[in-house]
Amino acid sequence: MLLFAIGVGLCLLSALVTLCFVSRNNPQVRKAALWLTIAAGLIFIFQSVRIALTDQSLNYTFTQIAPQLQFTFLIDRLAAFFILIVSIVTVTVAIYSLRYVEVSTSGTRRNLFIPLMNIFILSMLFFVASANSFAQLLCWELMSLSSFILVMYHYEKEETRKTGIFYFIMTQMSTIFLMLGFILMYNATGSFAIAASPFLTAGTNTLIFIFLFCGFGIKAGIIPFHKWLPYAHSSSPSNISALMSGVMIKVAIYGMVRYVIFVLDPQLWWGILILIAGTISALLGVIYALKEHDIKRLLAYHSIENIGIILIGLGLYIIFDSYGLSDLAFLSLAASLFHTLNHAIFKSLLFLTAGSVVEETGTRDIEKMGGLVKTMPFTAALFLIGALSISALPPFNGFVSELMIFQAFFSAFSIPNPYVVILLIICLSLFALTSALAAACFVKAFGIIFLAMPRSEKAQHAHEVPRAMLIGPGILAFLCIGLGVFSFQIFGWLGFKPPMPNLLWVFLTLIIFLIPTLIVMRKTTGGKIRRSGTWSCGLPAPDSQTEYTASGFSEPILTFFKPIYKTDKILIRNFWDKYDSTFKNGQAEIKVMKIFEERIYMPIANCVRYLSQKVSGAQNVDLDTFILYSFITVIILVLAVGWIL
Amino acid sequence: MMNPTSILLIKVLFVFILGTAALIIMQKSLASLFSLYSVQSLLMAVVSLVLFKETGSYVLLSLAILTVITKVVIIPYMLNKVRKDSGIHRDSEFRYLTPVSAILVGIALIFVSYSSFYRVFQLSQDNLFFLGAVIGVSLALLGMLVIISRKKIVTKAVGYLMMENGVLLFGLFIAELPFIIELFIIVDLVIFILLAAVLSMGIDSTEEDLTRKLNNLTKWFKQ
Amino acid sequence: MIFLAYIISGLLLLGIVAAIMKWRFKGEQTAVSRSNLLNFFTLGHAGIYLILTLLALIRLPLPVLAFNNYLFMDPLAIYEVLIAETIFLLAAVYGHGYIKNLLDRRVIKVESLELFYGSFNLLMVMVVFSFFSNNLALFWILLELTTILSAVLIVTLSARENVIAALKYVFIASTAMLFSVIGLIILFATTKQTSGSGTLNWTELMVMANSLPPSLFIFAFVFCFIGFASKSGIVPFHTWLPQAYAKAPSMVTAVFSAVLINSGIYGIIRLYAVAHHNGAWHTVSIILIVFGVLSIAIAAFSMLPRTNLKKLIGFSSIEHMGLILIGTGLGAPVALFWTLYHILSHSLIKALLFLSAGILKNQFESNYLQDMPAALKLQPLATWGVILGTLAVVGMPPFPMFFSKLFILVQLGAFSLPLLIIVLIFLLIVAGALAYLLIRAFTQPPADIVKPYRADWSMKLPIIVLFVGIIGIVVYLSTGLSGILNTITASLGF
Amino acid sequence: MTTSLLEYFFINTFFVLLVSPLFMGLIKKVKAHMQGRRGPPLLQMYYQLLKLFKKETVVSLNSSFVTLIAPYINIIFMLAASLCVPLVFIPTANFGFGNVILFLYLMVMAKIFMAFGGLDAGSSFGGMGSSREMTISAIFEPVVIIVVSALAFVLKTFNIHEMFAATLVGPSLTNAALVLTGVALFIILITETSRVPVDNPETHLELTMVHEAMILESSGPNLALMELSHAIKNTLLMAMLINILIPWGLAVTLTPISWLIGMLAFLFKGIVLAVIMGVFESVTAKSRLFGLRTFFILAFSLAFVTIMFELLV
Repeated sequence: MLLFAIGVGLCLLSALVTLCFVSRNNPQVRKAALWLTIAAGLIFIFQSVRIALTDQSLNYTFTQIAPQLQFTFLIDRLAAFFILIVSIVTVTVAIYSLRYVEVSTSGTRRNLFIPLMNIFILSMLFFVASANSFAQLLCWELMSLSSFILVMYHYEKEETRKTGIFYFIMTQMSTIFLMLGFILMYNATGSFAIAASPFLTAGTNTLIFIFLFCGFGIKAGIIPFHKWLPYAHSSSPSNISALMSGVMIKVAIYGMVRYVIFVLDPQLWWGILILIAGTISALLGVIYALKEHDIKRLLAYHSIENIGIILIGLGLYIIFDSYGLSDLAFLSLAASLFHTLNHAIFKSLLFLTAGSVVEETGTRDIEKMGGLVKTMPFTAALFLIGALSISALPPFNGFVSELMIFQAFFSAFSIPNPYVVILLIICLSLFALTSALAAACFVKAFGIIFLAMPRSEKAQHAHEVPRAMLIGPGILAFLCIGLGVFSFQIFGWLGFKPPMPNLLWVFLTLIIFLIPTLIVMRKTTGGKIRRSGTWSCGLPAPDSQTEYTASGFSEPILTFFKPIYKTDKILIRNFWDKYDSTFKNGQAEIKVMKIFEERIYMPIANCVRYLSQKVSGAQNVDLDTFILYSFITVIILVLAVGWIL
Repeated sequence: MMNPTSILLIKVLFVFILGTAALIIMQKSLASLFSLYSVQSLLMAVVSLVLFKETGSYVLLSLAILTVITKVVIIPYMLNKVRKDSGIHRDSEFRYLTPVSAILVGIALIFVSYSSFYRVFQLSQDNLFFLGAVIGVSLALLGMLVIISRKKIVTKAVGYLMMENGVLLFGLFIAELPFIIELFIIVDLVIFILLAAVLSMGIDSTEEDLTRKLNNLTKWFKQ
Repeated sequence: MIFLAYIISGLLLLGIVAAIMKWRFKGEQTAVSRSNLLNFFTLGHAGIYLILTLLALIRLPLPVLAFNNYLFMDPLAIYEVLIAETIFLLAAVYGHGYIKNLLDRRVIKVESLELFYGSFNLLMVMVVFSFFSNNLALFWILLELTTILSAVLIVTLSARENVIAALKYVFIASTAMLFSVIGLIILFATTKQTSGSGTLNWTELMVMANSLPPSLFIFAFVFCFIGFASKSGIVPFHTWLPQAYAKAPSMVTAVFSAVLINSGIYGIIRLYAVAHHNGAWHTVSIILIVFGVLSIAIAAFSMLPRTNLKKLIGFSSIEHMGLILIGTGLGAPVALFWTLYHILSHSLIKALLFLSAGILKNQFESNYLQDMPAALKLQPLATWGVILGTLAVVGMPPFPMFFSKLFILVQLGAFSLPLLIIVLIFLLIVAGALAYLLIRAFTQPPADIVKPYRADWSMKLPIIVLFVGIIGIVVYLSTGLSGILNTITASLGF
Repeated sequence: MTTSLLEYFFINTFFVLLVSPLFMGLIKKVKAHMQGRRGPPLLQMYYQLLKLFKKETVVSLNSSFVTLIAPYINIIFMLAASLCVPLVFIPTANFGFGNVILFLYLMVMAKIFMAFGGLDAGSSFGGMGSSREMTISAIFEPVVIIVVSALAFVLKTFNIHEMFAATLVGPSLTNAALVLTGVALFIILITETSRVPVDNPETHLELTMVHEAMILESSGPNLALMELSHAIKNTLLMAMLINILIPWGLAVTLTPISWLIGMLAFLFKGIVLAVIMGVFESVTAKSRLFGLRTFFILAFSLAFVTIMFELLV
């Protein structure tokens, strides 16, 4: 406990230090503060690993702030696991920020960045560690608040303004759902404690589940609540995107896991609901990602996809559990949690490296990048590792968790209900599609960003980023490989034996095969390579104009999924004469519709806007009308009281 | 228990009071409006005198005297002064309600207050007192109707005064408050009218004018 | 005795100041020195009141009754007075720089200074004594006087819009307040019927509460409610509020929003405490909750299209009054506890917001959101004041409203789940509107080079104090405030 | 590691390296015969590989280290995948190597690096090839997974080694479900090895080529490794089909004789299958890229029907 307290203290100190010098532009202070954060993160890693390995939970009551409420903390294995996720990403992001903060913007605004980041991290930590829902709600709000301000970091950009309002409303919506769930729970059990209670009936449980699912779902970015995610991730600074995508949405997953498993009594249909939501999120997430050419939005859509995968694991857990298949249930849950960790790692890695790229090229449009592998080789290699992990390729970590989910799916036949099995098979095929599309998408992303020739002036003159911005992601890349290769052993240390291949052997085998191949190749070529122009059918030397573009790359897949991308045709024609015979000018445009935005979000927003205009119009009148309002109310009151009594 | 003549007298007075109210709703000339108000206030004073005669409560007597002094003399005088100062003599604009429909609504209001008060007070009060209370509340609502339907601030002020009369009437028949409270209410009323008068001039005058008038108010405050 | 001390000390101070004026300046004082002197008087006045109230809190055995039971001090009254005096004091400090600035910009005339400060001080006296009045009729009168004084304060800026705003305030509030008299008369008659001699003293009403006939009491309550609600800006009697807030000078708006608006609610709480011991309380609760929800709803929808910063914050006050009304109407001790806490936090946060908005107004000479380019660069303190204040108003932690809002909603959830959902939806719209405000106002790219307006230290100090206070009451909640709030709840008979 | 596994390791790897070019040559030969040509010699691919290894490596000026490592990744991952599929005998322990998902994803890894290689040179051919390849593999993935899951369902395991062991003892050709899956597996084989109707391995026309477009910029030993790994992939998928449907001859004991029998049996069965593939390719027309859906749906529905069979019977 003491160590945790020290860690928290270090974070707070880091925040305070920068706040004290908030009006001075002193890089040394910022650096010192970030080092404090890194130290705190290391402490958290140490402690949470210890708890995860020894399975001794920590329990602590902090303070009683008012009659019914207090802060109590309980760090059990699950919490420790999520704390580990938070702190790993924290450490690497903080290392990355050592330089990124100095590079990305100027002015004293940077000073606010560090305290806010610390608060953001601490609120996530405390959310995970809280043993009562009141404290959780508080941390949840703090998390929303600090992340909102961080998203508004580049506040003068038009894009950020839009994002800000959108993000804020969505976070508030999620808070409201959580509040509903927590209030229901409090009123049913009489306490905020996060624990199963005999007072919770099946009906209440279901209501609470629905509220919490929506609340956490919004934060996690489940489709159809996902729309804030691409916006918020793309307009915030890259290290914050990494934190948000790597950790914040995981915190929502933690909430879901915690409540569904430990507090509420799950029913089969919850599992099915979660499974379907997960599958849809995964599939649509990746399909939208394919279409996206903004690197950070692309990554954000992949976050939606991966959240979907995590939810698939969770859904499978509930389904298997409700049939009493505890081994399979455990496998699914382990897969889901492991994927949570993996996604945190490789997604942070991708966001950080993408941030470096964006910083260097000054654009987020991948069509304007290209050829960066030559100017930024290390960043490219790191991004490649992230891309391979997220594409679930062996022996990287992403593969392990997806493998476990596949195995859980393959065991669906143990379920006695054939309808559920059919559902699982359908979800399985969609899941397979998802994972293959993700691979395609990352071939596109890596290929277009880093390979071939630069597509713009700025991409041509990019430089490798400073060392700190490589070390941070470097650690993550190392973890990507380590967690994949040693996955079998890691599960062993934790005391689990999931049925899965030992990737260490696979890895060793690969190396064994590599050695003779290398020898053969050395013998034959002597290591000499001749460089020559690319073959171009005899045409003049190809330039960046003739390269395959990102849109070209994803075009065939988009054609296959045409029904999902609804298009809008805009046709405007003007004529010189009134008989429409002499064409003057015109405009034709086909654009991809943002279905969720245009069919769900905007109608609701417009409805609210319309109502509010009516309401406020009724208040923009003169005194007579105001008195009339009072008059009518008085009459109604008099009548109501007279007649009701 | 009450003298039948007094009852008759009070009922007649009720009719007159309602009549003045109706006239106030319709009247366009400001001077007549103020006169009507003082007549109405006088009628109120008479009502309270009659009640004083019946119950012997000195509060009612002093109330009657107070009413005569402030509402029959001082306030109409002030209002007339404002009228002369501002040069506005007529308020011929009507909003939401024409005079005729205002009267119809007024009748509906009496019915409304009657019906809802009836259910509450049916067991606790005898007939005349109940009627008085209903007329009082209706008068208050009619006053509000004046505020709604008339444009000029001065007219609105008269509407407010009429409301106050209604409240007073209600008090007379339900339970008279301690005299000190009544006194304060009246003082409050006077200040209100003063302020409304100054402000109503402010609405129609230039900024310098307003400042000057405000300064007059300042002097008043200093004294 | 203590009540006399208030008046006497005030008069004494007035005498001293008048003497200084006569002796020092001999009638030819400059505008600035006059302003300073008047400000000093106000400051001292508020300070003395604050000290006296604190003394009363520490020394006197509560409740204290005086003047034939017309006046009294009980924990709730002292609580409200302490809030009020704190705000008045801070507003007075703020006024030191603010009024001088208004004079410079010729928004306020030198001749109006006495009127302004006079009304301001009188308003303070009226507000304090309205909280101290045991007699509901006296309370009514003082409340009515505060309306008139507020109107005078609005109108000292002598622009046409100000006159209109003041007129609206006076007419809407006063007409509604007249219905309160009807309610008081019914209440008086009811007590007369029950106990023989009528009374409007709250202490006595509490004693005989359970013997009052419920139907009559409900009638009385409804009529009283109309008036008190109009003073607190409860929909649909709120119509005066946005414009009055927008037009009044910022230091006055802060007082309106943080103090005056509480006085109506104070009356409602008092009456509700009586109702709580009466068979009428269920019906009364429903009335309060209905109006509370209505206020939140209308405020929520009205906030979205607003572009005037002060109006927007004004609507937020309406929303919070709705919430407080709901908290009161739920009738649970816990709900009341948090409602009282909500009142405190609302006052502090609103004061912070309006005082910050005042600086912004001085900088940009406009209250409109679209006229505030590069506010963060020009006025960092005021802008952060508005930002943090807005976030606090939304109910974000670590600000105090988070707690009170949550627990009022918890109680509402126990009362009715669908209602809770509806209220939460409205609160979401409110949150959206406030965030929209922040984003519209403070993310504008810098326009032409604007000279930063140098706000006087006296204008910045209250903002900092308020900010510390807002965080302070969260910390203090666990250490001492909860005890005080529990005492108040108990003293109200819950 | 048991000796069995060690032996398996060597025998399987060498065998696969040895026979893969043969099957490729055979299919070409069959196709040539069907078209009335003589075609290249049966061992053409061996000569070709030897020659390529002797040539120098030429890479594009635009390319980066990705192009250089792509052939290595291809070959080592394909060899690792080959360990998942026993050609001649099934070891007693497999350390999870037989996992079918692992097998599939090892092949995907190879494929992805091939796609990177295609993009790296900056030529539009390479990009086009990569794009098409990834598209096909993406929309084909559900089919593969469903077929595999049908197999796992029928044989109650998701380890390929155990699957083969199960078919070896149980009824295979007589099992209707397995035969249905077998057809689906054949479609997988055709698709994954870039054959007509999905791709045309013979041409270098930009309209048709997918796989060839990606390795257009490869040369010398690099190209050799690419071609070799492609041939290995071909063999492995053939082995999947063969050993599920007609596993006879697959050795389970550790005697040299049984290996020999296993090798010969596999060689024989492989030749038969290669001929069938050649004939199939010759009688089928190349499909449009977007016309492939029906072809895939066929395999999908076959696998799905298999599952329904097992589920409902």
